[in-house]
Amino acid sequence: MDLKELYQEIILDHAKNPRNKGKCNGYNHDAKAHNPLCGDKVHIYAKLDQDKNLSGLSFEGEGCAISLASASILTDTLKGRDLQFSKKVTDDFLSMLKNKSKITLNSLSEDQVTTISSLSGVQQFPMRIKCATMAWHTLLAALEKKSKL
Amino acid sequence: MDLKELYQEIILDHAKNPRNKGKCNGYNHDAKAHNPLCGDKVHIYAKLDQDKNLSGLSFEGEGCAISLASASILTDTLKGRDLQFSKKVTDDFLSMLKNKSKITLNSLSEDQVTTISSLSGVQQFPMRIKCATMAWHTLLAALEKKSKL
Amino acid sequence: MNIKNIKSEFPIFKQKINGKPLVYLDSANSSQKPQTVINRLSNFYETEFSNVGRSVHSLAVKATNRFEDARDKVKDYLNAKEREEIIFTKGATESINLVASSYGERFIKEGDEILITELEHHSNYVPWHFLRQKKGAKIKFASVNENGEVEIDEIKKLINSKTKMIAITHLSNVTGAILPIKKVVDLAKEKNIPVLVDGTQGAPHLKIDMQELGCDFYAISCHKMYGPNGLGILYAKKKWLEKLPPYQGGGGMISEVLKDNITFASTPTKFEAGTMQTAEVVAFSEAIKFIEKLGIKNIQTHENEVMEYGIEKLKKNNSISIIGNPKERGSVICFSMKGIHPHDIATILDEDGVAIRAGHHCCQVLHDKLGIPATARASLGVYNSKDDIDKLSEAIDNCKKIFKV
Amino acid sequence: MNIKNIKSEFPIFKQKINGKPLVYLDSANSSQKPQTVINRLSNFYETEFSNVGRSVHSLAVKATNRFEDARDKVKDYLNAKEREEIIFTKGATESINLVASSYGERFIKEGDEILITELEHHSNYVPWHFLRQKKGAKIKFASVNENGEVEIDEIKKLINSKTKMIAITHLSNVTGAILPIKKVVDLAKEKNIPVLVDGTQGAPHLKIDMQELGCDFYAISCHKMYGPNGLGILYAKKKWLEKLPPYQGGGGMISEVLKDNITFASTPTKFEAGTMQTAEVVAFSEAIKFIEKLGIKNIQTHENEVMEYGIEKLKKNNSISIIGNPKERGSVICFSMKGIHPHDIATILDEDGVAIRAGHHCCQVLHDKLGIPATARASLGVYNSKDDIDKLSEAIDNCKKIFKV
Ligand SMILES: Cc1ncc(COP(=O)(O)O)c(C=O)c1O
Ligand SMILES: Cc1ncc(COP(=O)(O)O)c(C=O)c1O
Repeated sequence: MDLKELYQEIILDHAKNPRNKGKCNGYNHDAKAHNPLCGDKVHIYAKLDQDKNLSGLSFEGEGCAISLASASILTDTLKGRDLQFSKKVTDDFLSMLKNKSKITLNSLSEDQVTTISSLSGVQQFPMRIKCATMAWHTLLAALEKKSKL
Repeated sequence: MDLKELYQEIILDHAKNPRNKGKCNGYNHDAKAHNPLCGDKVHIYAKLDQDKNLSGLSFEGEGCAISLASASILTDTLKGRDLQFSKKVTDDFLSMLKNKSKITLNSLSEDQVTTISSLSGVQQFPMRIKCATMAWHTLLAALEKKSKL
Repeated sequence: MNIKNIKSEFPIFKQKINGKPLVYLDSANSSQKPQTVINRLSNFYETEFSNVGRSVHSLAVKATNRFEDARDKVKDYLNAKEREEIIFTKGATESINLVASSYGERFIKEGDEILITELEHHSNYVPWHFLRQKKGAKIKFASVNENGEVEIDEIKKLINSKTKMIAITHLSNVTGAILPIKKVVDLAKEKNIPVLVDGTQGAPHLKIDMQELGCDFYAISCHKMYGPNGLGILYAKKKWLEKLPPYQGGGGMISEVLKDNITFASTPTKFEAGTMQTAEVVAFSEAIKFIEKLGIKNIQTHENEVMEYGIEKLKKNNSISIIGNPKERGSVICFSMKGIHPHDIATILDEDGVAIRAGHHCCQVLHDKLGIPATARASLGVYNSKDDIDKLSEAIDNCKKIFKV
Repeated sequence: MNIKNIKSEFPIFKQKINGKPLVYLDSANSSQKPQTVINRLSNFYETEFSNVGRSVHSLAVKATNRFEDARDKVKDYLNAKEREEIIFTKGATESINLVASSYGERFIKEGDEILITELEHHSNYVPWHFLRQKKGAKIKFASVNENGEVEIDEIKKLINSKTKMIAITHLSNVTGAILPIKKVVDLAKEKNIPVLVDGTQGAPHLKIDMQELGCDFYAISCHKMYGPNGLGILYAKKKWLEKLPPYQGGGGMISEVLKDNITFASTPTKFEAGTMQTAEVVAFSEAIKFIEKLGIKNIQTHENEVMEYGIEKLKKNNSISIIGNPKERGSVICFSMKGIHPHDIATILDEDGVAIRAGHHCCQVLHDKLGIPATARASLGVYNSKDDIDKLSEAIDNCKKIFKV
């Protein structure tokens, strides 16, 4: 196990300065989750516009560096992208942690792939996988719900 | 452990031909007991007359050789004796099984002492002690209750 | 591993009882444990122990994985559809109490009927009696026939629109009868009545497949399946576990705990309050492995052979009456002897190293029906052989000698 | 035995965690087991195992005696008045559920109040919440003060004529506060209110004397007292055990079972339904012997020394805030760090072989009050030393390095 892999620069940066915190304007999908064993919480807000683009995406929450970084990276990566694509990235992310597969989506920038992949260090820490996946599961839950509008 | 000590001639005789079975005439004290683990049952009937003599003493019940013999020996030994004395014999009997003491009551005949003592073989069989003591505890319970008359 | 010399896997058989080799014929009461199970218990405590699911340090991770792996193992062994259908309990007794309490609280009203059988162990009667007391439910008893079986028609007869639960044993711990569970389930499904199977005696001896049996609940005691003490399993269909309220409250089973309200975790966690029996659960995996290595079908065939041999042998002894004569029978031979009480039989047999049980075996209703307060019971495990039956038979002759019958 | 090198009695410390010696600071979660306890478990299964109280053969006699001897051992250790006051359960959680259910069923009506504290573990809140749901009872929370204590005056204030139960922890598993149980009991006695003490954290660390404490109920988890998993104790005054209805139904706890009615055994049997955890109970005797050999007072003195040392050491680290500052404190140090979440602390510490717990420790109400969702907790057992604290402190420095705070 390697702590340096887990707490990479990128992750610490996102954890300390999370992007897209708060409720995004005009959100029409949202969902909450929490991990009863540790108290981590996340609330995802998404604005899905008529073209099926996530024109708004943000989160509120509290938790460990991994869960905050994960939520921050999620919103940063998927904001402005379309629904289809966002779901695909989410599946790939979850599969990265579950099956140790690699993230290789064509329409993500190299930077973005690096950023998401920075969370792959969690693979080696089974008790922390929930921390990394919670936000992504919550996004799926939010998108599955009926629009609020 | 010695089975021959446990199943002595006297005991088998009392078990196969229990004395004083049934309800004795005019009984004014009685009590029931049973052992929920094995289903053994005993019901003691006593007629305590005005002079505090157990002029009637009998039992109904079902159970193993030890419990039947014990109830039979009890009634046989104490029928006609006075209350005080009967309680003393009962205490001595219970103490024989609990503390491995000897039965040596002056006013019992040698035969009676031999008969009661035949149950001392049970000492070596801890799971069977309840079988031997149940009738005697039940006698005490019967005598403690208010007279029915 | 070879069933013929399987005794060598069980350390208990190394010792002598009253100077004689142990002939253990009390497995329906509790089975002995193979060395692999005992070793797993101790080496888990020695090298891997920690509380599960609550800490993130390495020991806790290991323990949690072992614990959840065991759940998967049980799920596979029972062929349950989902791992969430496996709840760990203290024993079959707790499993049944859980269902009676949680199902009863939500679904039983005054006048509702719970259908059990005259064969039931107190564990599958007393919990329903509590509902009779608290909710005014009724308990109906399907009658046992002269062979010690409960026939499907008897159950059919008693089902009506008020029947809200059918709770029956898989294998009677007195008559050895194997009940027609699948038929009962089919019948019950038509009427939408849930079926709880007391699998305490079924699980150690029969192939059990939850998806094939189709029952709603199945209760197991691990200590009768070559596993450790203090552990049981409740299999329940997921739809029930989602509907039923939690049974005990405490750590782990919650979702959110506020001063004015509490929400609960999803299944199976909802039903596993407090610190679990981690070591026992992990060691029970080894018990399943033991059974799998031999093959449950082979175990059953072997036990049936020994049982048939035993029944034949005892039948030849004309002081003996065997209780029940079911067409489908498993690993239990209850009997009585003319002129000798079961308690005395058990004591005398023990002198020869033969361990049987005497009493009503927690089936007082059945014994009342049989008209005898107690019976003697020889019950089998995988480690028994025809030789054990021969020793039983000799020891019985000794009873007759001592009692001069 | 010598406390200074007591680690050698615990096999778990022979292994390395991530290449480092194990520094186990998670005993409030579950304690490690001495070799004597582990050995007793295995040799019981290997040479003495049988079901207790139900058969009359030699193995059963032995097992039954060992089991009941263990009850005497527990009775003596707790200085209970009578052996019938000791009930074996699955754990403290079950002990408290038993009381809430049985006492609640008989004695709690709508509008009655149950008084607990903000310090309570979910195990001593959720079972009472069930009564709130089922019976319309109210739960009042005695407030924790800024030191993490609950003062006697706070409890006094909340008692009124509707108070039907006071249920409080002996030693908080978060702030480490030792509550003034004797004062609470004196107060409650005046008003005839029963007191249940959650002794889960008290029992492993403090001298506990039931007759001196005078409480009505005391709940214990054996796995936190160097004993095996899956076993707990409920001490209860005999008068209560006589009055309360049984909790679970099954084998052993009955007196007579008829088709239309059931009567129950007397205590403790009435509350011990089904096959008990015989091996665990027997092995727990060894855990008590272990504690007795060292002397609970010596254990407490030793743990307090290590704890004081730990608190002093952590206080010097200015990123750390220690939770609570109770005057009387036992073996628990909860803390938070500026800029590093407890979960991350626990993961980083584990890399150095230091096992702590992070989370709300099943005390969400308290954490809500503290305004933080989670804390890090180092908790002590007899095997911890100042050296462990030094390693904890170094590992904490490593957290700061990694997080650059
Ligand atoms: C104060 C307190 N009460 C109750 C419990 C519950 O104990 P168990 O989970 O062993 O039943 C715990 C342990 O987590 C505890 O610390
Ligand atoms: C048929 C049956 N059901 C239930 C039980 C109860 O099992 P346990 O005591 O392990 O909870 C037993 C065991 O005695 C049994 O034989």
